[in-house]
Amino acid sequence: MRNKLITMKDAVAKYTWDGMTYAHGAALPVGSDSIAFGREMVRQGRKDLNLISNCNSQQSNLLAAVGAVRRIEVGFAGLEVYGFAQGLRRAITSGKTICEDFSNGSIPLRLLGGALNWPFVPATINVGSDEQWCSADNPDEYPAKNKMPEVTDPFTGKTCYAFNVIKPDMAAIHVTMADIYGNAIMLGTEWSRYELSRAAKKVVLQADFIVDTDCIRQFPNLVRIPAEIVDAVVYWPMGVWPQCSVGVYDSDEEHMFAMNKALRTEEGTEEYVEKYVTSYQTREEYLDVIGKDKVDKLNDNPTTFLMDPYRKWILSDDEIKELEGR
Amino acid sequence: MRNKLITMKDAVAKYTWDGMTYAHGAALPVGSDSIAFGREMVRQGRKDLNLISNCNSQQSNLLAAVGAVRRIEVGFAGLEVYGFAQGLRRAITSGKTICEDFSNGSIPLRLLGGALNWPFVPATINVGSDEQWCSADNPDEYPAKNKMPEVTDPFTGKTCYAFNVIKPDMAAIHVTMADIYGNAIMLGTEWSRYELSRAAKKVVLQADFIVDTDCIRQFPNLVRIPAEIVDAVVYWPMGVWPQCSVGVYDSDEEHMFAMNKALRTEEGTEEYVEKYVTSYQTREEYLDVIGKDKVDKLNDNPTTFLMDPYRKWILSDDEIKELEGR
Amino acid sequence: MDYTRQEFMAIVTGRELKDGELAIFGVGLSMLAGYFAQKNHAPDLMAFTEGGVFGSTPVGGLPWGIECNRISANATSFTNAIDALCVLVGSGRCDVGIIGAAQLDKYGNVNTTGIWAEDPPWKAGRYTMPKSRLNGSGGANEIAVGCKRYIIMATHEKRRFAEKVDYISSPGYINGGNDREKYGFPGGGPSAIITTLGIMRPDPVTKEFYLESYFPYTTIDEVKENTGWDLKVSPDVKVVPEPTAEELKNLREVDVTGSLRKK
Amino acid sequence: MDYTRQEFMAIVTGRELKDGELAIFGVGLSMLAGYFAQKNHAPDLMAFTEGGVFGSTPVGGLPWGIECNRISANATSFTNAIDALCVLVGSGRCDVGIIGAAQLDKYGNVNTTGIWAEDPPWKAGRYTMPKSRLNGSGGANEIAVGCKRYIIMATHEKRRFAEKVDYISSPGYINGGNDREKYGFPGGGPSAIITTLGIMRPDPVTKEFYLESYFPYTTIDEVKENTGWDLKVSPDVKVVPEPTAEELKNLREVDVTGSLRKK
Repeated sequence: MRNKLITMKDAVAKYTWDGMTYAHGAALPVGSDSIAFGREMVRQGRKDLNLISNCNSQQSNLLAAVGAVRRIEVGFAGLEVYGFAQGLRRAITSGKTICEDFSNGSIPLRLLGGALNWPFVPATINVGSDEQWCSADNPDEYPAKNKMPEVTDPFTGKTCYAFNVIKPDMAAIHVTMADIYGNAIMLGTEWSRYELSRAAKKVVLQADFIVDTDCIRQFPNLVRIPAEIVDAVVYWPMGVWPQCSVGVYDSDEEHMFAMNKALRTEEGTEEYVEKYVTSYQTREEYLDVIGKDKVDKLNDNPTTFLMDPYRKWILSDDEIKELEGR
Repeated sequence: MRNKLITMKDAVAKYTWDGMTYAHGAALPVGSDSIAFGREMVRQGRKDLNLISNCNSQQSNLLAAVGAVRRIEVGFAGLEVYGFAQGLRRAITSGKTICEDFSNGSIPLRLLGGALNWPFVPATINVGSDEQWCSADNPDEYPAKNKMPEVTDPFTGKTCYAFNVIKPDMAAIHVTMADIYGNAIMLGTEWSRYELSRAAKKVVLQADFIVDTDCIRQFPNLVRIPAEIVDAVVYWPMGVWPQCSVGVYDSDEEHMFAMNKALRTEEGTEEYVEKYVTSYQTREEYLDVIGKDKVDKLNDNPTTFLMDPYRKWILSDDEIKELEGR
Repeated sequence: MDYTRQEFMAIVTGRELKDGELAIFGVGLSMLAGYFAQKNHAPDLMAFTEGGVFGSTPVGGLPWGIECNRISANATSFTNAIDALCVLVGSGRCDVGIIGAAQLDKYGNVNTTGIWAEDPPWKAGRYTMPKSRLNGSGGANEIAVGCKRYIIMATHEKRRFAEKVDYISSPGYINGGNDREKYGFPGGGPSAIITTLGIMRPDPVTKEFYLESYFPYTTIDEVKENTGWDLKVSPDVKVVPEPTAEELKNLREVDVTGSLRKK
Repeated sequence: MDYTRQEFMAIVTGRELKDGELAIFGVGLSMLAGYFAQKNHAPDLMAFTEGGVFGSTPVGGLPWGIECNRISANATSFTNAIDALCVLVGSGRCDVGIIGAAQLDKYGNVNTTGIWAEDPPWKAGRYTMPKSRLNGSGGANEIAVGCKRYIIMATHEKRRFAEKVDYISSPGYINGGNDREKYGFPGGGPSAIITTLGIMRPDPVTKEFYLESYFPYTTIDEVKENTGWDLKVSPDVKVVPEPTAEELKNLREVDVTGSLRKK
């Protein structure tokens, strides 16, 4: 098995391109998402993206705010208790971003259908709702006939409905731990990360910790994303900030609100990007941008005990630097 | 949450009946299956069963050998390296048991379809094979039209195929650990136990160990079968014998062969039942039937380290007796 | 008794949940109502979120999301979206859910996707961008389709209570009557709309929501004035019993950060 | 050189596997061939079983099954049947698989389900019980449908090598030509039949298997005599190079219990 540890910069340069169908994963708007990966995409100026977001998160909010999103498929476009996602909302309302609405259950089912290479997925949800009848891709047709078309159940002859499947070009998936080969452990809800890892043509992991493979062999049932389907592994501590990584750090309430407020306007977005996206070069500088006190505070939360069984296998920053880019 | 720990005898009496659609789970013919539960079904004389066996195991082999199986749906009818399942083979060849063949991938997909309450499951496997054209339920029709009927892909207009879904009346599922509420952890391949736990109308767990709920809260990502969907929990050590429970005990090579040989004939089956099915009343007597030396030997194997992280939460036999039947 | 209208709404919603039921809670108000029920009168209420977070109770305040650390700290199982929303909810297995609404109509359809300045899509015959873009259905669509029954919670304001919603994000009874059957929904539909003013129930035949009871601090006229359709009133209309001291105590122990106490 | 025919067959099968490929192995012979390749010339061959057991190498002897302790002791991931067989194999993602055959035919169709005394179902027009009931397809159907290519291993005996199999458990090229396209199979079909006597390959157009090369200890005539259809022979037919000492050593390190050495 090959060492797949590479730098964030290299990962974004190699696995993303303008116009691609990019999926991020993504445990809901406040949880584990590969947000640092999204920041790097902004740094490298990616644009014209077709975004697959089971849920919006601060990553899609940011990418939409900077105008990088041509189209988004989404089940939920908000930030839960933090309100509407102002960057995404502005992009949709201004017509910059086309938004094709589904629900939180149908996006992962369509990813599963992609993973299974099915022609379609039976639809028993979203039917009879405007998720079925409104299509941003075909706005002139209401009710839309082809977003969730009819299919006849061959066993009963009844009319049913179907979803199309999703196969993203690439998925950047946040995981709690990975080894250098790409065996990954997630703590907290998987949300749709399992389906995403199988539906995407390429998979890049963003990990809070790099662990020795002995950890993987001790807990193989936790390894829901095996090395066999992973193309690259990026180590990026606090990479979900300002959202939370269950077992590791909490969400940063203050920054969640401030970031969302900033993304509401073009000016605010520019300022935000300058301050929190293009302001660092290294992981150390990134942590400085967050601030040491803040980092410590967020790492002291009621879920940290969930990491206890794995701590002894965590590689040090120096060991990781040694392995990166080999 | 309710204590669901009950005795094996009560579990079989309460959750099984003649003529039912019974599913057992089941990590392949040599791995984790609720075999002790099947022995108890034989003890209580269950018959006329419609069996859902992703794979045959020594449980379906035994149930078929005693003539308790009216019909079986199966993906694989053998015992891997241990050869043909002689009890099941005899039941099928003699016409006692109708066997509807699928494959190891299509049975769990059909269970998933049942879990999702779908009208059908798109079939991209088993098509063009005699799994599609041969139907034991409709033997006069070859090629069978309705086992995996045509369905039109609404996106392309192409002809595709469909599986029907499975919703067993009850599933008896082997798990490595469970708490008294039914939160369960499996070590080793899940095989189709996740899908089975969701597709079945009732779920009974057969566990090697009963653990404190603190263990569950330490490893929630391992709890793929949560208490919310479980009806009863049965503690039965060595309950997969003579097959293996990964992380706990190895398969008993000698007994695997001997059992299979015995089930080849009616007389052998009678003798086997007398010696290994009706010969014990308690868990202690069951272990005596296997033999202490054998138990010790099987528990000393290269996977036992997989249990290490959980050992401190295992409840003692006395604690369990105290909780049973409350 | 000193309580806010939001608190009353949460308590009345909580009263709808029964011990031993399997329930799915969303974030915010609905979660507070649910955990209040668990604490107050339904200790064996089995709750999970659409993230597949099972068996937990919030720690340290109102969760920021259904996956956040406050709801993850003492979970007994973490699964995933398909498991929670499709396998347990969309399939028809879950007993009860609670959803919110930005806009709702007399047949219990819920809109959380957008508000149009002029003709909404169903009227315009085309899908234009909304004036005000909202969050989309999230997991509420699955709850609406699949839960055996579900409760809609909403602040009672005329602009929210429409004759017909601009966009059906989560289907209630659609155009009324047996319309749900057309789509084979396994769930029974909304059993109540609980607002800051009262409780509405669907007519058993037409499925149009009528006023069943109202809160002690309002009047039937005020409720009707704040409803965007010609609200029918039950001949047996009652006043909803005030929160008890015990109920308020239990709610506030759940709502430790006092998010419902802001007037 | 002292080796058994089973050992030669395993080595020749192993030679078909390339470094870096994603491969699925079944139990028994196919697993030995696969792990031999990993040990001998393809260290980065990524292997998993249909149980979703990833990254392991057998410990303590030939595994009894694809889920047993001998294959589970050093796994890096345990998932499940849908993941392995449907998501990774049936979808067309997996590079190569190896399956066995109780009976096979000139188009590479494999029967592992039953042998009929008289007319098999396709001839009889009805599905009667077989005289000899076999195991069924297991996961081989998914491998046959989905792997980019796969190898069939079988002891070369006339009764096994039929003009047409009694029952297609795992489809090869069905009736030949482009027949696989009818069903939209993502996989390319069987790339080789490797037997105890030689290697057969499919004709690029008709998909009928012909003899490409044979083992040093046999003859073309012997191969033809042991084949149930009129076997075509490549004009460039070759003799397969004997196992090297290195290959034998590596195979025997995998086959620690010597299951292939029984003559």
